[in-house]
Amino acid sequence: MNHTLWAEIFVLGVVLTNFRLLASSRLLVLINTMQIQAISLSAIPIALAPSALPFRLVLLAMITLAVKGWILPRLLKRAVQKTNIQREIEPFVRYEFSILLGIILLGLCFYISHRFKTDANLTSHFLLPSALFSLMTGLLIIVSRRKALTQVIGYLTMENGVYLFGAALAIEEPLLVEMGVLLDVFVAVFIMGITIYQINSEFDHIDTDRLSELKD
Amino acid sequence: MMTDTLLISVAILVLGGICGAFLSSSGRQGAFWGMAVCLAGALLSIIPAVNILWTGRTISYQLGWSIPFGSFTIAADPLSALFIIIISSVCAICAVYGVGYLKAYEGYKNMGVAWCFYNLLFASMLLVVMARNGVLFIMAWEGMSLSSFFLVMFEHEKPEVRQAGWTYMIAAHFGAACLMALFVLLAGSDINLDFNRMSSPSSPFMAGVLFILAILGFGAKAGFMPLHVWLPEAHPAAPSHVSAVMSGVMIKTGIYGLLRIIPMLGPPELWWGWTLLIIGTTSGILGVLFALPQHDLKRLLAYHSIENIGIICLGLGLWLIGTATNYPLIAVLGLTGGLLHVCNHSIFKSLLFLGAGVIKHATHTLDIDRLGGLQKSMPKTALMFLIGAVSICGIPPFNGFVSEFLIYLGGYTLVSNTASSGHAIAAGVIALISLALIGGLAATCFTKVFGIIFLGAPRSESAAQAAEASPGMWFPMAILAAFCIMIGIAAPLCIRMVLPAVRSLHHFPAAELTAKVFPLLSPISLVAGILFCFIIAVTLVRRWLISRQPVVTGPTWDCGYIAPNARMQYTASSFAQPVIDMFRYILRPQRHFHMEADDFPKQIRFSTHTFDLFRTCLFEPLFRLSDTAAVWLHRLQQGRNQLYILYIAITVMALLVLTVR
Amino acid sequence: MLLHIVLIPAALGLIALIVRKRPLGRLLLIAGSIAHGISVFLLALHRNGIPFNEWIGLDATGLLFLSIASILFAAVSFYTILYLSREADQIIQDAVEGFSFVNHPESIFIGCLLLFLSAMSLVCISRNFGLLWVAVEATTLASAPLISFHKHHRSLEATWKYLLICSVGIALALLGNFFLSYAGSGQLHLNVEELTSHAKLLNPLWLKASFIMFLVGYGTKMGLAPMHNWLPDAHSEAPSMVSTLLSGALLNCAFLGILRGHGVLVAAGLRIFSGELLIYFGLLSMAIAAVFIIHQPDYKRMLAYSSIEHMGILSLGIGIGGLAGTGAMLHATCHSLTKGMLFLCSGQLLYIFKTKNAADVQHAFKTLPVTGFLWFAGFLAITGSPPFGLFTSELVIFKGIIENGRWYIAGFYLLFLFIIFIAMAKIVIPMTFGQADQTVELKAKPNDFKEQIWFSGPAAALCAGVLILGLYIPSWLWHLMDQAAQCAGGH
Amino acid sequence: MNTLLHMLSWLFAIILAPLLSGVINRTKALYGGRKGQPLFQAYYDLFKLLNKGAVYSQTTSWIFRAAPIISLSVVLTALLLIPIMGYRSVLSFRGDFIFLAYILGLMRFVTVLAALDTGSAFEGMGASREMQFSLLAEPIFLICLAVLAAGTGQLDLSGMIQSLWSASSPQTNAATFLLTGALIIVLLTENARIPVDDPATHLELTMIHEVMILDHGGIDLAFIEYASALKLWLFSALSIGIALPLRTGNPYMDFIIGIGGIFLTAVIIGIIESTMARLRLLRLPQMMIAAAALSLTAFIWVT
Repeated sequence: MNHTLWAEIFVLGVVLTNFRLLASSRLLVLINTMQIQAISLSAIPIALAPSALPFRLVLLAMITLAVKGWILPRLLKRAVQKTNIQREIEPFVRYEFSILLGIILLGLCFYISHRFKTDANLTSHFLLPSALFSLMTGLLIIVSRRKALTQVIGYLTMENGVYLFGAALAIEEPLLVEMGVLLDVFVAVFIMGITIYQINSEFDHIDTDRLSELKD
Repeated sequence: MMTDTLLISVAILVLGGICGAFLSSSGRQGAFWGMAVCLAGALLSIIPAVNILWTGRTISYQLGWSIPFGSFTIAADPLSALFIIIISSVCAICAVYGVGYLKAYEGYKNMGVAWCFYNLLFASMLLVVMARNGVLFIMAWEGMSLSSFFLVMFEHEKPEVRQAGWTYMIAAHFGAACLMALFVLLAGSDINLDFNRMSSPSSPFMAGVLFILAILGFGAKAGFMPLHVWLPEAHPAAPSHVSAVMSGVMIKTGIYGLLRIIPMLGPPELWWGWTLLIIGTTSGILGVLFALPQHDLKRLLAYHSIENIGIICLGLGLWLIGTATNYPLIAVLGLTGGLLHVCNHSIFKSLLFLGAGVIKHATHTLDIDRLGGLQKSMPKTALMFLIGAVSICGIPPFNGFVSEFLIYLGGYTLVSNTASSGHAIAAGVIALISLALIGGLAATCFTKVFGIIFLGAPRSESAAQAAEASPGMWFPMAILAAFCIMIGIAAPLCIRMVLPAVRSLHHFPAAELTAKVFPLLSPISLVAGILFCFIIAVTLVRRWLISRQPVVTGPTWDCGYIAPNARMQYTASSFAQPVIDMFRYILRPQRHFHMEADDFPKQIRFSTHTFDLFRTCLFEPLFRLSDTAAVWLHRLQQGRNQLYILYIAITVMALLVLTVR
Repeated sequence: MLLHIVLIPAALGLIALIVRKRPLGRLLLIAGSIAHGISVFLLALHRNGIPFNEWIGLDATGLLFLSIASILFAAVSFYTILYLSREADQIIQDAVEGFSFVNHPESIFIGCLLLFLSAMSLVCISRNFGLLWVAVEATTLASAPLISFHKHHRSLEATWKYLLICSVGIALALLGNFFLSYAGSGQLHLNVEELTSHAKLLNPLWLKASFIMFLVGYGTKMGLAPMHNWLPDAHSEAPSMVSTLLSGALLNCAFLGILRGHGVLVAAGLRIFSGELLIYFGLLSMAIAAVFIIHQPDYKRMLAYSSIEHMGILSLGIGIGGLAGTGAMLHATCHSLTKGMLFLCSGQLLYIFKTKNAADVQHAFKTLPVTGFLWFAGFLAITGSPPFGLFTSELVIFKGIIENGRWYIAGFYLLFLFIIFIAMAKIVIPMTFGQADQTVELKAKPNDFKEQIWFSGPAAALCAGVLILGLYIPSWLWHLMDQAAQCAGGH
Repeated sequence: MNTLLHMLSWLFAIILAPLLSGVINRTKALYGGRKGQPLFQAYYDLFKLLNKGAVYSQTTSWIFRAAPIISLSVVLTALLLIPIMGYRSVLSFRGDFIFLAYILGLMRFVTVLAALDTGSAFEGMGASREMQFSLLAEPIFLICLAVLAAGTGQLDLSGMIQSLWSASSPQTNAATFLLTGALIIVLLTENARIPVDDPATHLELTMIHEVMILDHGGIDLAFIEYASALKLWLFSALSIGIALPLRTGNPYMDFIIGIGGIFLTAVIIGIIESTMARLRLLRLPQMMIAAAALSLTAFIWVT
């Protein structure tokens, strides 16, 4: 029984960190919240797993923790120093309003997952809505923020949401695919980082809002 | 043996044309090579066609061709044979003419390519007329449109020529799209689009839909009224020998298509005949009405092609009404009249276009109001043009009258036949009135054209020094003029050529057919003969009388004006002004008047201009509207990343909420 | 044996990344394309001999798209060799705004090209949805540096948009994978054979949700309507040979993802659900493409929007199924070849006329006879005029729609094709015909004309391919396409 | 012998045609209280003109000389087709009235070309007006014949006129009265009589037919005058054939009555000319439309 309790706490952790991401404007704070989310995320499969912990699951959790908890935030911190941009100045959607929007999205996620009438498996009762919710927060961050770096963080939150959903099925998912997913996410962020460096050196700003010259 | 010659002729034209393009870009050899290939192809296709017409047999040829739904099946029955003869003869004559005409462009235009597309056009027209498979038909159809597009774009430096090419390209593509829909619907579930395997549509509603599609598809090429917009722009843009081929023969492939498809749609209904009749009336009357105020000779002739297509449609309309109300005589009269008018029109229209080419060659302008008095400097061309002009107005001793006479007779028999219903009689009257009006208007238009261009005093410098065309140019015109007179006089003989085609379309007992139609035309040639005897007699009397009297030349009597000059003559627009004024609500002529005057008027500029009604009130607003709507919608792509991701998020949410139940 | 086509290009790509010397890099590129071509040919010869294991296997659709990719890659590699030798590390003057910029180092470019090829091959042969996802993500990452080969602000912006939007899209596709495995309540491996065999047991609700995710995810990558916005920017800013590969090969691979999902749904009996979605997305893409091509000033963006239109036709064809499915496969082949030819020609036009604005390009027939002719032939082919292959495929799709009894869809289909024809004609005709005597002072060096013939060599080869497909389709090819449509859930 | 008899109507036309204008002028003179010119004045003019030389303008070509010849021979051929009352015409075949309408079209075509050939402004004006009014007259003429065809079921002119009043249905009789009105207007237009065009005017700006032959002189003028006289005979023979209800069985009796009828129409034209003045040019199309309306109502009445 206590498994699901622990899992519920960690999932709640993810949902709260999402709200934190929506609220804060400082980039460094955002990256720290990302780390917390990564930690709670990698803990969930262990919490959900049946008593006999297969070695494969532990290895998976450790690698996720390493990639999402340590390497990616370090990359992002280096990018922040390089482009020495501290804060997200007046985004499209003000912070208070983003939180309100976050709550509405949460409600919408519960409504959708309720509609999905998943089978008796209890875990999916709160797992699906939170996965959908972090997906939507990721999208919201990308849509409502100006700085390219914040958009990368938004993308990572989306990735975590999808990963969270995968976590419930982590037991069956072949290891190779999980590794592939992690590798791809890492390389994606890596290349986004390089592009941001280039944009910064070319434009000496990373306001995606001003990056809108190509249009019809 | 016959089919191979037909196939060989098409092959010669295609291969000859293409290698002509690469071989010789310089003027002389390119032109002669092109003409030689064209003449060879024409010869090889006329002989079997005449044989088929004479014997009335149908020959077909099947070749494997692994294209989905496609098979290379071609066949030539009397109807195709008739069209093959028209196409080959007109193309050959225009090729001979073209060599002389294109001499002026030798310097800066690539002759090889021009002749290559000319031969490709000829080959694709032959293929269209012989194709018996949907895919092959559309391939040949587009091939025809493409090669004529490149010929229209011959002088593509001028922006209006490019505009004409663009409009022509769209009309051709619209036609091809409708044909694609037509053939696919006609084939039904059958995997192959062969004509002989196409069954007639199940429900009359389906047959009606197919009929409308056929009208749209073939009408776009033939130039039925609302779809004619490209014709008055494309034909003047093309070199004259090409516009002669396009106007004379290419738009007839549209009529051929209709004739080929309608019997496949099962028994026709009365409203089909009515549609064709209404199209014929509108195309006819409006075509000649819009021709009247034109200043450019080739634009005027292009509008006249629309008018003559209208007359052909009247004939076909009577044919459908005749079959619908199963009154075979009217059907036969309408169909024979229509088919004969197809032949006649391709002869005198190409004659007139070649004449226009000579005028352009000699005076470098086609603006009617700049010409005048060319009769004295170009007597031979003037005579040819006169014969063409008189026959296009359908005046008796020439060939235009013969086909209109048959259509008239169809109308009158429809009207005078007591058994026909009110519907049919109304249709008959409409046909008669429109034919009469078209005849009158055409006479007005062509008296204006011939009178202003060839007679009176020359109105401009270039008209004054015009020189007679070289024999290479007026000799083909002489052949065409001879055809006009020959068909006019010996009408019953020429009917024998058209009757097998009529019989293949309308299964009418042969004996009765010749018995009924033949005697109708023999009195006409008799009376024409009598007319010629009278003319000879009166000329002799005149010569005898005048020989004894003094003949003096002096200035024209102008009520005592001191110095009448050429500009005081009647111009084209003033000649046509009363008639245009009568129809001003349709034509909407625009007058531009500008006068510089301080005390006395120094200089006055006055010009009238009429725009094509359908172009200005139907197509231009439609295109402008869609352009503004599209440009307004371009705002969707503003360039901001966040917006694009918002689109994706909204799509996902919407789909999840709406579709997953 | 099957993995070779992925490993060889990947290995060569990695070596190319490291090696600095220029001629060696180009040699690797040529070797990579030839090796890939030969291996695909060998695979095609004895296709049924290859075992299907849990991860990879070659079915008809995979083979078709693989062969298209390898043909295009061969043409592009030949063009790249000439392109790189012409622009080897000079300061190049930008066409549109005139500032000067330097290209990325050549080695990265060639390396990424080869990695891009291997990623695409992996997509074509993968049988596992997870592996498919990883491969598609790999194609995005491999192609991102290619787009920003010219180091100037516009191509950077295009790359950024491309990366971000495609990654978001593909993340949704990953969610689709998880939904799919959830539909099989966790027991089933995400293998295509396994899923199709147990399709009836899958929970239909989750299956529908997973298809929606696949459609939106891979649809973004493929350029279907509401998710297409990155495509015009990426294709018009990337160098022409990269946009050839993007348009010709990458969009097909993304389409493969949707086809696999559609296959599973058809096996599960939800054919109407996924068919309807594909049809409406197809029609929407054609509509959007039609709207955006009207009054499109930039001819490269015009080509990008025409790719969106043709992807719309593909999804419409597969959505209708039956004969239209086979037509869609033929359409994919012909479209890739024609679009490749057009982009290579547009590259040549850009280099000589130094402008992207279609209005400034005049009389291509006179200044660039070969490219002008190919450009006009490409225009005729892309709008579906008869002598070319696209006409036959559009005819087959049209017949499929009519047989399916959907008249209004056939009506819209013809209407959009016609609007796009008009809009494109308005742009292309003034470009190819035009003022002969107005001397276009060519900015390119005079000796370029000698080379110029070679540049249009690959384009001419592709044009010949489409022309042949238009006039004569060998029976084995038609049979292959029929099989491809079948196993893509077409029937 | 039989063919000679048939030629009778043609011969009578040849001989008596110029007399018609004499009769018209005589009626106008009687109306005006004048003695008027001698009946055979037209013959004297013709004879005088035939013996005169000819003056040709430099700008003219062979068309100017050929026009009178062609118009005269056209009318001579057209007369072969015209029956007089019950007396059949020399030649009759199905659709001969179409041939008649279009052969008159040829005459008009050639006369207009001759007018334009001279290159003078007045002749051009006459030509354009001539074309404008003939444009409307021709369809009306053809509709009238359609009415006859529908009424009598025959398709050749002699057959129509012969069986018109003999045993036809009552509606056709009523329709025929409407027809005569329309035909009289067509007659007046085609032969350029008073309401449409004043033959006796001297002001070139107002003439239509006269101005076209302004430059013709001597023999050409004779031919043209004679042709217009024949044309007048042709139209009056046609209209009297339709208007007069008398049909005696014997063709010869019909023939004599027909000749009398033709001269009666000449008198009627004279009366119209003396009682009416020229209509303004803009009014003429309205008169034409009225004639068209008459013929269409007749048509609806018959079917």
